[in-house]
Amino acid sequence: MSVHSAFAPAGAQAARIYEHWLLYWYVALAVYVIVGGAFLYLLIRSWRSRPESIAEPTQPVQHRMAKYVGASSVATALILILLLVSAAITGHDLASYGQKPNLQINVIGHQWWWEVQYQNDDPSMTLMTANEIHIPTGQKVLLNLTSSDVIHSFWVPSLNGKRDLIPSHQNTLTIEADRPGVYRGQCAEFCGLQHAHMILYVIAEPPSKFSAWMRHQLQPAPEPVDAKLRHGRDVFLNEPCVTCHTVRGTTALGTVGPDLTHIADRQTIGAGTLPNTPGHLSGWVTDPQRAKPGILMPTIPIAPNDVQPLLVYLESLR
Amino acid sequence: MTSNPRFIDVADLPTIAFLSRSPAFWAAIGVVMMEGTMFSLLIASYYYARLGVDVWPPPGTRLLGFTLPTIELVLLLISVPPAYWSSEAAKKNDIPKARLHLILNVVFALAALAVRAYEWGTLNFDWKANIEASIVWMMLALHTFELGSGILITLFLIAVSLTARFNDTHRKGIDFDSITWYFIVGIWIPMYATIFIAPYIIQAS
Amino acid sequence: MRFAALGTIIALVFVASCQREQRNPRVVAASASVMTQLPRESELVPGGSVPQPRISSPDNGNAYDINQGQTLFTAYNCAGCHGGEGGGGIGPALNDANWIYGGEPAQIFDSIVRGRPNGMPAWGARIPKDKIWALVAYVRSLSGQQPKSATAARSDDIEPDPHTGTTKARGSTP
Amino acid sequence: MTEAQPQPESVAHLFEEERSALQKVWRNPRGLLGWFSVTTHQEIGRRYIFTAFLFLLAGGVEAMLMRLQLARPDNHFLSNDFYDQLFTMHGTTMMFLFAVPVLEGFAIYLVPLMVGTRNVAFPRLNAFGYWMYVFGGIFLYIGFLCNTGADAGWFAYTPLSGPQYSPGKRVDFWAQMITFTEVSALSVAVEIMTTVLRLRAPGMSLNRIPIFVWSVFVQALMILFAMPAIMLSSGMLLCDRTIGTHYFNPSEGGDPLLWQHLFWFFGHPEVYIIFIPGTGFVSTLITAATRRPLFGYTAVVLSLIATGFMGFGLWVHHMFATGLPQLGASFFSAATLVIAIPTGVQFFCWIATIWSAGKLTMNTATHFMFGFFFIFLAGGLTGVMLGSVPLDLQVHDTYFVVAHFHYVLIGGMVFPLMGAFYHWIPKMTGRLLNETAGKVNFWLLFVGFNLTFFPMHLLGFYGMPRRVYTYQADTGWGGLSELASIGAALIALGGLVFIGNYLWSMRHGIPAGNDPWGSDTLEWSTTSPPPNYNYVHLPTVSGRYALWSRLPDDPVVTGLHTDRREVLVTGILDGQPDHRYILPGSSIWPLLTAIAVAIGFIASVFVFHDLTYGIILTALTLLGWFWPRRDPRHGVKDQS
Repeated sequence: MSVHSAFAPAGAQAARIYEHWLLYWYVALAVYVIVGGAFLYLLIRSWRSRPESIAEPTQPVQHRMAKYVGASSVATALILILLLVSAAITGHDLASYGQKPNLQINVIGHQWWWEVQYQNDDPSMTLMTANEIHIPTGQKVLLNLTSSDVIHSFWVPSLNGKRDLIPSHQNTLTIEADRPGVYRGQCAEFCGLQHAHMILYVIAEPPSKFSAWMRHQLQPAPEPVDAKLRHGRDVFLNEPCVTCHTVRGTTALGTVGPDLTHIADRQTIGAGTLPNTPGHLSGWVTDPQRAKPGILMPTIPIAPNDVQPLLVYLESLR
Repeated sequence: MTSNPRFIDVADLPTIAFLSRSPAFWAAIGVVMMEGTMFSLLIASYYYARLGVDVWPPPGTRLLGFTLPTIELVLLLISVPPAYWSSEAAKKNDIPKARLHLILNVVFALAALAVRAYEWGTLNFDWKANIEASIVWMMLALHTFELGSGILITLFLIAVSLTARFNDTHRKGIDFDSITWYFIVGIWIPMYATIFIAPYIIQAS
Repeated sequence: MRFAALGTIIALVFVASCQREQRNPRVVAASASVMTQLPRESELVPGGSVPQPRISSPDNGNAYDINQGQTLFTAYNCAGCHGGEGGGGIGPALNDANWIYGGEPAQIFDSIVRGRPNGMPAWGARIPKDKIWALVAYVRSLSGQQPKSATAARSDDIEPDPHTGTTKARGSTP
Repeated sequence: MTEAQPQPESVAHLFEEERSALQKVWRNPRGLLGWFSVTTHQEIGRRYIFTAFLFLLAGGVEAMLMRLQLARPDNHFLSNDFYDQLFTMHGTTMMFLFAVPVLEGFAIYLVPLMVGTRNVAFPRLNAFGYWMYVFGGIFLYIGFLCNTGADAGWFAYTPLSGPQYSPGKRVDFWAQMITFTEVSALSVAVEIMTTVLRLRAPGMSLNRIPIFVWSVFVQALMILFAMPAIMLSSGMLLCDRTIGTHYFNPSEGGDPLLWQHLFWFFGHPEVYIIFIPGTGFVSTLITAATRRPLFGYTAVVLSLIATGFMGFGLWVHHMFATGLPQLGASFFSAATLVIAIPTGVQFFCWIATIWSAGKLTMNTATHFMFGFFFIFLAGGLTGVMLGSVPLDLQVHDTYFVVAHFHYVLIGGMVFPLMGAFYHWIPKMTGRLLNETAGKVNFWLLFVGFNLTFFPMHLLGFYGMPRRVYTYQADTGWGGLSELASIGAALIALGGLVFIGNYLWSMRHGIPAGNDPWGSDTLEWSTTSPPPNYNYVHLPTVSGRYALWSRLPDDPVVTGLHTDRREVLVTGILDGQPDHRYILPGSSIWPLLTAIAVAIGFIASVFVFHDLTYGIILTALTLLGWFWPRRDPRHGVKDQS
């Protein structure tokens, strides 16, 4: 079960924003109770007492009211200054959290999936994956955000606020998870037909587990070990799949769609559209437009006796 | 109105007034406010676009010469005093004088328009070249449209002033025309500076 | 209301072009049998000329499909040979009226599916048919053979401008 | 100026004579052609209001369809393609075709009555503006019915709305509709500004202008500065899409963010353009309900002006998530919070007014006024939350924002508008609306509204982005969404009661008389509905609350010609009579000009250069419009 709520912070930034939110919430509640209460009081007091004549309030009443309006206005200004200072401090804190990141990840928005590139000075250690971002807990992760088509917005509410992915702009966002867990995120800027299904998961793991995952992901896809898998691989390589997808270790080098080298390790298919189960995978491969109408992935007529081996092959890409 | 009469009789008041007393003036001000905002935002967009790229003008456009545009600007500026004199004459109900100045105004304006047309024809890029080209074309197109409408209104007023149907409304029309003309010329100054002069200053990054 | 009559008339005019905006991502079978009726590349056949079957693309004039074709044109790197917006390069230009193998939809379809000598690979096995039709629709739009109201005035990718070589990256923000 | 001596014996006779002369001069022409030639402000204002309510109905139906789709997770009631069109049409309809035009309609109807004149300053421009609005709306909806409904959201961010990612003509229709409605809004703004500045009744100095008039005056000024931004940017978008310019194309130096800056430079003031007349309604209703002067008139007026001014300094707070430099963000954050102060001042003045009065007429209008207080207060407070950059980054573009702006716009504008409707419809039609049905209407709307939109605050925090056509069951958003959909059904029911009440009351309602509320502004001194010339003798004003301070022997204006449409121009500051001003009569040319402009606009969507034909046609129709007539007294032109 994944966490997806600004009320359930799992990282320093989100926690800081949550604290800040509490201040705003209590202030707003107090103001609402006081001002709303005043209206309610007036409503009850004046109920069914029709004004009979037109009259100007007396001078003392006017003075009292003027004082009261003045005081309330000053109080409003003071409260706003308090809130503003709090916002500025929080903003400053959030910015300073972002310094000296331990890990840098490029996130590139596509209609409608997330391309994820783990940066490393050693080119053999750079890793391409999609729709799931594994991060080590307790470490600051700097995300370099950009887009290849339209504007998207990266938002994992339990970790931090959102930041837009804008073509030709380079934005950054730092996230940090306190504890292991799966944190759901979703594109927050309307980006076209499948904006609703542009979901990503941030999977926070203890550093040791994260490094193990990283090492495993850097491996190319395993060679098929039996005839059925080989059949499946051949289907994959001979059908149009390779035009768009990469499976490292094979001749599939397409870059239009997500990298599928370790597709079976991911929790979902189609950027969070479906859970990654054999049944859903089968449905997805044979008719992606059914679950996610409008995406670029076409419906490919695969011969019926080729489907099963292909699925088995994809399931083997761990 | 020192006493408390039952009536305020306005029958003796005039039926025409000029400048800020006239509703037409406020229509002109409304036009100036909205078009001024539009042109200002267009100019701001130009400099905003400049911030986004390394070299200016961006590849695809070249620096423009400013001899012809300066001549055009001078012609436009010369056309302003006749516009003023025509409105003054209209206020005094001196129609022949107003007409004379309207004609002077429109002659200079047409000359400026001709220079504009020639110079536009020699522009070395179209609107598809890059962002600068797009904005410059928009500026030229919108301002030339303004210029053209201003000239047409003036020609219309000249034509009416030659007929017997010229009435007070047209005197106010001349007033209105002069105010919008000041604006059309005035707004061209920053646009001229932006299109022709600024690229020399802001080309280095 | 008096507008009703006016509205109806205008509506009738527009209904004709409604199909232009249709977005049907699940077109599959429309082109299934097309391969068997492909036109010949040359009309010189033994026994005199055979009337050429004129197959119009199912995507003709549909804005969404032209757009899909445009996306795929970039995605499949067609521009690598044919130039951005079909301006030409290693491969022939696609935005003019010169067609080596014919400019009818079926002929373009055939060129993509089977490939052509001197470099054009056969994409028939690599691209599903409905996407090829989308490419056909787009390629035809490059030479103005699609309704102007259905084609994009420009793409957001780099124009094939000789002066422009690189993407001008904007300043990064914190 | 001369001071005539009262001549009691002949007054009644003169009065009748003048009335019949005015009736003749101000009569609206008959027949179909005549119907299209009307230029009186009551008729144009009523048409604006009626048309805007039709669009409200359309926008409401769109909203109901969306709530049906979102009531359950993984719902397949609507396709994603259609859903995208629906929410774009909903937002566009409500902002451009309902909210602004309906307020303009009220302003056009009420301002000349309230300032005591016979018509707006430029009646033909007024008619032209209305036709532009109607054509723009019809154009957009014909597109929608032909599957060419815009689908890039009401703020149509580039590059999604650009040529590459929005194929077809959908966004072009949208962008051009904007131009139509903006032309309309700008003409109304010029009207209102001039009418308020120069056509006020003698004695109505600046400090005696009714608050509602002040509010629409500030609105008009804001329109003049804000709308050009959207005309420019939608024009740029249209050029990008049709002739391949590069304003928003990053690869040729353009910038998608330029769109956002230009759009929100309009878009944020737009919110205040809608909200400020709302507060004007409230201030008027509160005076009528308490029968007391509004406490702190000067403070309220200054607040309106300050809000209008500051409204232009906050557009960037819609763009915090785009990664602006922190200093800039802080400035706009501060500006966002500061604008809460003038609104706060208005709230305190309203409280003080009711407090010092101690009594209230609890009619339907008052109900809606209190609905406004409770709803808008919440919307204002969530607005303050959105002003904080860190909080905004969490809830931006989520259902929290959806909740916020519905609290602000429905709370701040629709509830006062409903109150205003119940308040002024008796003036416009001569019949009171049914009070019982009115209260049922209020409670359905109030409860339905809160049920619909309050849960959305939570949905936002739970991570639900706006503009998703569906959501998965495991997100846990189902329950609250269902609640919201139930609330929406109540709102729809409230809407039906409202329509029913209106239709019933127009036939069977109690006759209103001149002044059913004992209100203070000038329009209540004339008949309901008012004659086309508003007042037989233009009134004079001797106090801020014109009717309350009126004495039986207060002077009226005489000496205006009754054989042509003539009004009195007065001084801007003090309202002293200045000169007489002849208004044009009925004319078909505004309609013809609007048709010419529409031809140009619509043709240019398909072939951009066809705009030229539109310009030529427009020039010809304008020639007809301004063609010098033989008779200088053009006010009495034929009344056929």
